[in-house]
Amino acid sequence: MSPDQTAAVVTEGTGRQVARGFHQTMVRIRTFETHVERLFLEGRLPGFVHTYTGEEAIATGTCARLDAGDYITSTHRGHGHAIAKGIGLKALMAELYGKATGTCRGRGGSMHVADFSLGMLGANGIVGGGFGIAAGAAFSALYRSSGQVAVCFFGDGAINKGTFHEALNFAAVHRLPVVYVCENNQYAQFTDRHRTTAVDDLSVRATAYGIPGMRVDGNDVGAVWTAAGVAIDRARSGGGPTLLDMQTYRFGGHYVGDAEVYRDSAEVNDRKRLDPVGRWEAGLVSEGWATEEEISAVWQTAAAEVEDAQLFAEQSPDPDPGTALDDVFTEARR
Amino acid sequence: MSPDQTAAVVTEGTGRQVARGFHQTMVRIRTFETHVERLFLEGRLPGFVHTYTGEEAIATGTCARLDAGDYITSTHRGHGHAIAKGIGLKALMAELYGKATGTCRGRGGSMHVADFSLGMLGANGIVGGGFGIAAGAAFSALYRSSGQVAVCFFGDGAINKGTFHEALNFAAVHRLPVVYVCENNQYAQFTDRHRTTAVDDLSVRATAYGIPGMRVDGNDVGAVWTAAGVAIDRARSGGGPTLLDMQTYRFGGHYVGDAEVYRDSAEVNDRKRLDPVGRWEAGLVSEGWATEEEISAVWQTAAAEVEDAQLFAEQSPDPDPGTALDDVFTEARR
Amino acid sequence: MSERRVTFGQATVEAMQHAMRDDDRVFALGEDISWGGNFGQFRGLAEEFGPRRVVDMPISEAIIMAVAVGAATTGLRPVASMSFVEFTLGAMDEIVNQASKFRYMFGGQVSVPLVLRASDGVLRSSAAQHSSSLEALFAHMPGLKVVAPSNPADAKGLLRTAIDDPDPVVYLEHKKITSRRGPVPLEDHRVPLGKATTARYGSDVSVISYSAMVPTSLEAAERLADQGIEVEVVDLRSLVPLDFEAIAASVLKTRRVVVAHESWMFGGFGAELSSQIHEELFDTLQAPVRRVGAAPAPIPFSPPLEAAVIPGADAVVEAVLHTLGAPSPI
Amino acid sequence: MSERRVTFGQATVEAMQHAMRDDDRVFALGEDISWGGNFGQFRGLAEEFGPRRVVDMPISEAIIMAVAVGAATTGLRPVASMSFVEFTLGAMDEIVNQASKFRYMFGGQVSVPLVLRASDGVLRSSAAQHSSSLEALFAHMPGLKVVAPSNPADAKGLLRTAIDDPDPVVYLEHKKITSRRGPVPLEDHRVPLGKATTARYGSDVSVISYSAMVPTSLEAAERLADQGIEVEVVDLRSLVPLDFEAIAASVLKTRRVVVAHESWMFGGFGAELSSQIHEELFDTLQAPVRRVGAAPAPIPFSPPLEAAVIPGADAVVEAVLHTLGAPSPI
Ligand SMILES: Cc1ncc(C[n+]2csc(CCOP(=O)(O)OP(=O)(O)O)c2C)c(N)n1
Ligand SMILES: Cc1ncc(C[n+]2csc(CCOP(=O)(O)OP(=O)(O)O)c2C)c(N)n1
Ligand SMILES: [Mg+2]
Ligand SMILES: [Mg+2]
Repeated sequence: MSPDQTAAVVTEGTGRQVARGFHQTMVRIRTFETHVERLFLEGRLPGFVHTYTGEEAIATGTCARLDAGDYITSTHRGHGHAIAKGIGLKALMAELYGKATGTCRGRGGSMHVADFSLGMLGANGIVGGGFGIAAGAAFSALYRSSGQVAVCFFGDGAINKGTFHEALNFAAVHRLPVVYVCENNQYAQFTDRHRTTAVDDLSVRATAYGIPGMRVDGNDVGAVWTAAGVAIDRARSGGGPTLLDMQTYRFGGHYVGDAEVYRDSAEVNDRKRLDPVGRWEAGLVSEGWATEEEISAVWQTAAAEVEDAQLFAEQSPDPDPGTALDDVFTEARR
Repeated sequence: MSPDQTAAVVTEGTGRQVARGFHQTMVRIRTFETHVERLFLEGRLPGFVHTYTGEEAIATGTCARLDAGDYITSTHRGHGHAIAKGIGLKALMAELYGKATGTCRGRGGSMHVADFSLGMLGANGIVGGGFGIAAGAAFSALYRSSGQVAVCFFGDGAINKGTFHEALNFAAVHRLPVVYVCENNQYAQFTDRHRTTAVDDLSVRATAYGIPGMRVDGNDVGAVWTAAGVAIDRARSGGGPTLLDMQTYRFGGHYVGDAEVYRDSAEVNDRKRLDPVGRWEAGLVSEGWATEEEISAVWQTAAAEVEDAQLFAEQSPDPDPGTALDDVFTEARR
Repeated sequence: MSERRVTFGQATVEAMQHAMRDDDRVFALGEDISWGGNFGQFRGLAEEFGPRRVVDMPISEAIIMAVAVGAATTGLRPVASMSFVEFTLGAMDEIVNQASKFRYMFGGQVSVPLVLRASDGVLRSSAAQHSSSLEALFAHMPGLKVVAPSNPADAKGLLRTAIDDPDPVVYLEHKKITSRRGPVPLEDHRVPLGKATTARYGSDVSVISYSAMVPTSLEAAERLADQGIEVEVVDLRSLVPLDFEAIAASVLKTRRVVVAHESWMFGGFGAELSSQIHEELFDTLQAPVRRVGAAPAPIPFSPPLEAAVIPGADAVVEAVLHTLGAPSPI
Repeated sequence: MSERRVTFGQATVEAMQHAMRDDDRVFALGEDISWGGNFGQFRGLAEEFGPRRVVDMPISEAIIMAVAVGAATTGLRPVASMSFVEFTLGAMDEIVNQASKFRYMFGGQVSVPLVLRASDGVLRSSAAQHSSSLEALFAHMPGLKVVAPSNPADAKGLLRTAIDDPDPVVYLEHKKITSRRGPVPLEDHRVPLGKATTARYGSDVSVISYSAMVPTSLEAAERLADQGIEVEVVDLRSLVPLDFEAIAASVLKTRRVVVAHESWMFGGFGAELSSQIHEELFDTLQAPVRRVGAAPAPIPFSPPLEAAVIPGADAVVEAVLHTLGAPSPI
């Protein structure tokens, strides 16, 4: 399906290379998630998985603005954040398989992918769990005068958690270097956000903390990149937090296997026409920044990488049950 | 000290009787609190107490708009709410003494005064504890089509609790008949609210829920009455919740015995010039709605009533220790 | 009474239906429940009772519980869904500081007739934040009743009774058994709170258990029966109030006891059971009470690690043999 | 080392001073702490270390703990004040689902070096929401260490060690003893986690206790000594890790045991102690372990009711006599 709109790939401060980089990251995420969905349905993965398909532009455009030392907090829908922040597909896939070679040595699984050395402070199974952790990381950066910034990704459902309010107030009082990025995919599990949330434009909630808020087309990686850039620069230069309401839509169910009785396929198909990957590709081609062949090559490379990751994960050992009680505390490790 | 300003006692919808009624209620609260402070310092009361002195106009003007069947939730600073909602001074005082004749049979004390038969759903020792309970009572009223309204009193410190956010969002989504009244006395315990709260005008937080918010002179009982009236009428007629930021100041410490190192006496004296009782008295006199003698008589009546309450409390029996395990559950009671 | 085989989850739906048909004050609130809830525990209720009585809540666990408290103390009978039991940790203030204390601290002037439903336990590698069992927290708090049924019939009967009850009841439904089937009365059905039942009779060792650990204990009992060891399995059903009489009756017969639950052994509810049994029946006991519970670690994702942390039938078998003084098979 | 008599609260301030002077990564956050905190546990720190390191937080308990987690996992060493322990109930998600699980569920890649300070216990009729002791909740959660000192010197030494520790430590300071004085080393002072101490030697009965119940148990021991009964009082100091060796050593000597705490007996930490002692030392015991704890009710305001719910020295005396088979004096 060709997308309804073409994204404008020419954005202030980017160029051909950056724009193609966005594309590569989005395709890697899309390919990983599509593959994971299949692996899950084939019964190869323990637990359950929430895929990021359709929302790739947000993690991609935002993380492209971050330095390696910057922090992100993630959600139950965290694979895209992990990839965009630099976690390798092998370690990520191995974690989804619960293998000893995974990012968390198989302890965490899909909902707890993390790599603190990359500033990826963890996918989190508690909705709203990241608000305060991101504020704490930003506080830490300010305390250490390190110049780091923290980005908190969260969903439109999470915005109604009390922790949103507590964290944004605290962050605003201390002008912390943190950016709150709402991945507003219109649903929280099975519930249309309008049924549980008092306002439509979530960015107005910034008003309650005297901070800037902005609604962004979250399916346009260029728009994400621009908005995130402004917010991250503001954070880094002492201007305090920003709230971004990024409009998007998840292509798949809430989790893989979701029967999706709560939304009709007409709606889903309609929203799929705003596919962030397709729009960006259309832009790249129309701008002459990539040929169709180059685009295919990106997909092929990603597919090969994901298959490698699967192989790596499947060939990796399970954790040794004898280590099951290690790492509850710091000292106890064999 | 004569107050700096005279409150305009002529307000739409009131008259001489209503205005004098406000005065009586405020004087009863002031007298009760002043007396309680002395009793506490004399070592007659167990526990600790937080007095409402200086904030009387808020409970008085608001509760005057409520019907007997309406609900309020209160705070750790709850004596004024209790009196304004109709709890008798004897039962209230006896509760502060921990006596069997208290509103809670001595189980609760100052921080847990309650009378559910009067719609007074309890003083609460947990800051922010009332937000959701008020929403629940309002939900219940709507569910039962009873026409009741709930008012949640809370402090400027409480507004940063996550429960504020969760409750206001829920209340707004369901257009619940509830009014959120912030008793903004500028401090939370020892901390100036500006040091912990990102915005000065707390009523802007209404924006986050798409509901009306308004700042009110909380030391002018007429202004309180007017604003509360609008909000309560709106709630009762299906217009949903309102957030009111009522500006006030507590004359005493956070609790009785507080050394008040965190604010200087110049500030306190300055704010005492806006005494809600004195301003109202000046208005009554200047309007010719009460003479100085009548005003003195109100104070004398209140003093006598409070002394009676003290006597009642002191002569009341302690609860029987044999009943200590009653009422943990509903069936077990001797 | 006519019985059919239905799932545990469906049995709870039936209890809700009976209660909601009988009494307009009963309503349900929780996230996504009009879609049936995460485990089908609310399936069909929205269709029958509509959005007034089946209320989809924002992701605001604290306010779900607080609204339940406010509604319960003003004339309604809320059944609040907390989905996974770990999410109650975001509402502990409301559960403990408010719901459990209201009646007592307000001098008995009000009751708090609410039910908190939460799914606990390990199912299919849900990892550390979606696998815990937290009954020890609730049971420690005066003012809360706690039930944890092990089979569909009790699931129906206990939920019905919990909704009728004037006090806050924490109703724990283990994820692993929510989809299991068993015979369930078709009619309205009540199981009293505070009454244990004997899931299997035996004379050698008593295994005291509840929730999903009951079928696990029965499995262990079958295996032990092959070795000629007759285990009695007591299903507590209610933790608070606790039916110590039933425990004592079994222990007086067997004089050897295992207490078994899936939650962490250290500081778990089994410690309370073990302590009471020792205190009251010290001279009866032929061996110390043996506890079975999870090892002290957050629940890991990896299936082999998960199995290493969580007790299964093996652990029960081993504990039973231990109380018999037999050398451990492992 | 030179000693002076200072209060428990002041001893904790000293521990903070040593830690904060030594290590710039250590900072304190909590409500009103720059004013010294509700019990003077932070007095003078703001003056010495300024607002960068002594951070007055909004009334947002969940975020106090979450910020501590975020800071602890990115290079700092937060000491988070929760003021009254009941307020931790508003931050249980952050304490349990995040702080306690991070290291394990992320595969050991990160430590969470934070200290949660909270004031617990009964003092002067503070009623149901300001009088509880919740150590049983924390101790049940793998990944949390829990300490509960009974005297100023241990208060100083344990807090210092807790701040140094790489893992989350729940530091419980009982309100009743916060103002009590005792000898405290002037110098920097550390008490290891997981090491009990003998507060009183005796050969007849062991009383295992911690926090404010230690002085209460010592008072009971004095009274019993008048009757010729020599009680040994073991002060656990740490609940997690638990020094079971020290317990066993005492029990092997006395063969009779009382475990005593102020929190509710039902499901309390004493149940874990009692269970372990029975399990490990069944044949040694001359009588079942007796537990002392609060009766199952929220803590009432009225002083006579409060006294009826909370155990004092009388309850310990009675329990000791009970283990000796003596008729109860009451
Ligand atoms: C505290 C908490 N409550 C409920 C859940 C169950 N839950 C998991 S995902 C989800 C919906 C989240 O919606 P949103 O924040 O919009 O994120 P999305 O899934 O749409 O990306 C819910 C309710 C949870 N994991 N944690
Ligand atoms: C959840 C919780 N956190 C902290 C406290 C301690 N505390 C009691 S009163 C208070 C200040 C409340 O300030 P505010 O809401 O402005 O009410 P005020 O006392 O000014 O009337 C605090 C922090 C508490 N009781 N509950
Ligand atoms: Mg969403
Ligand atoms: Mg205030």
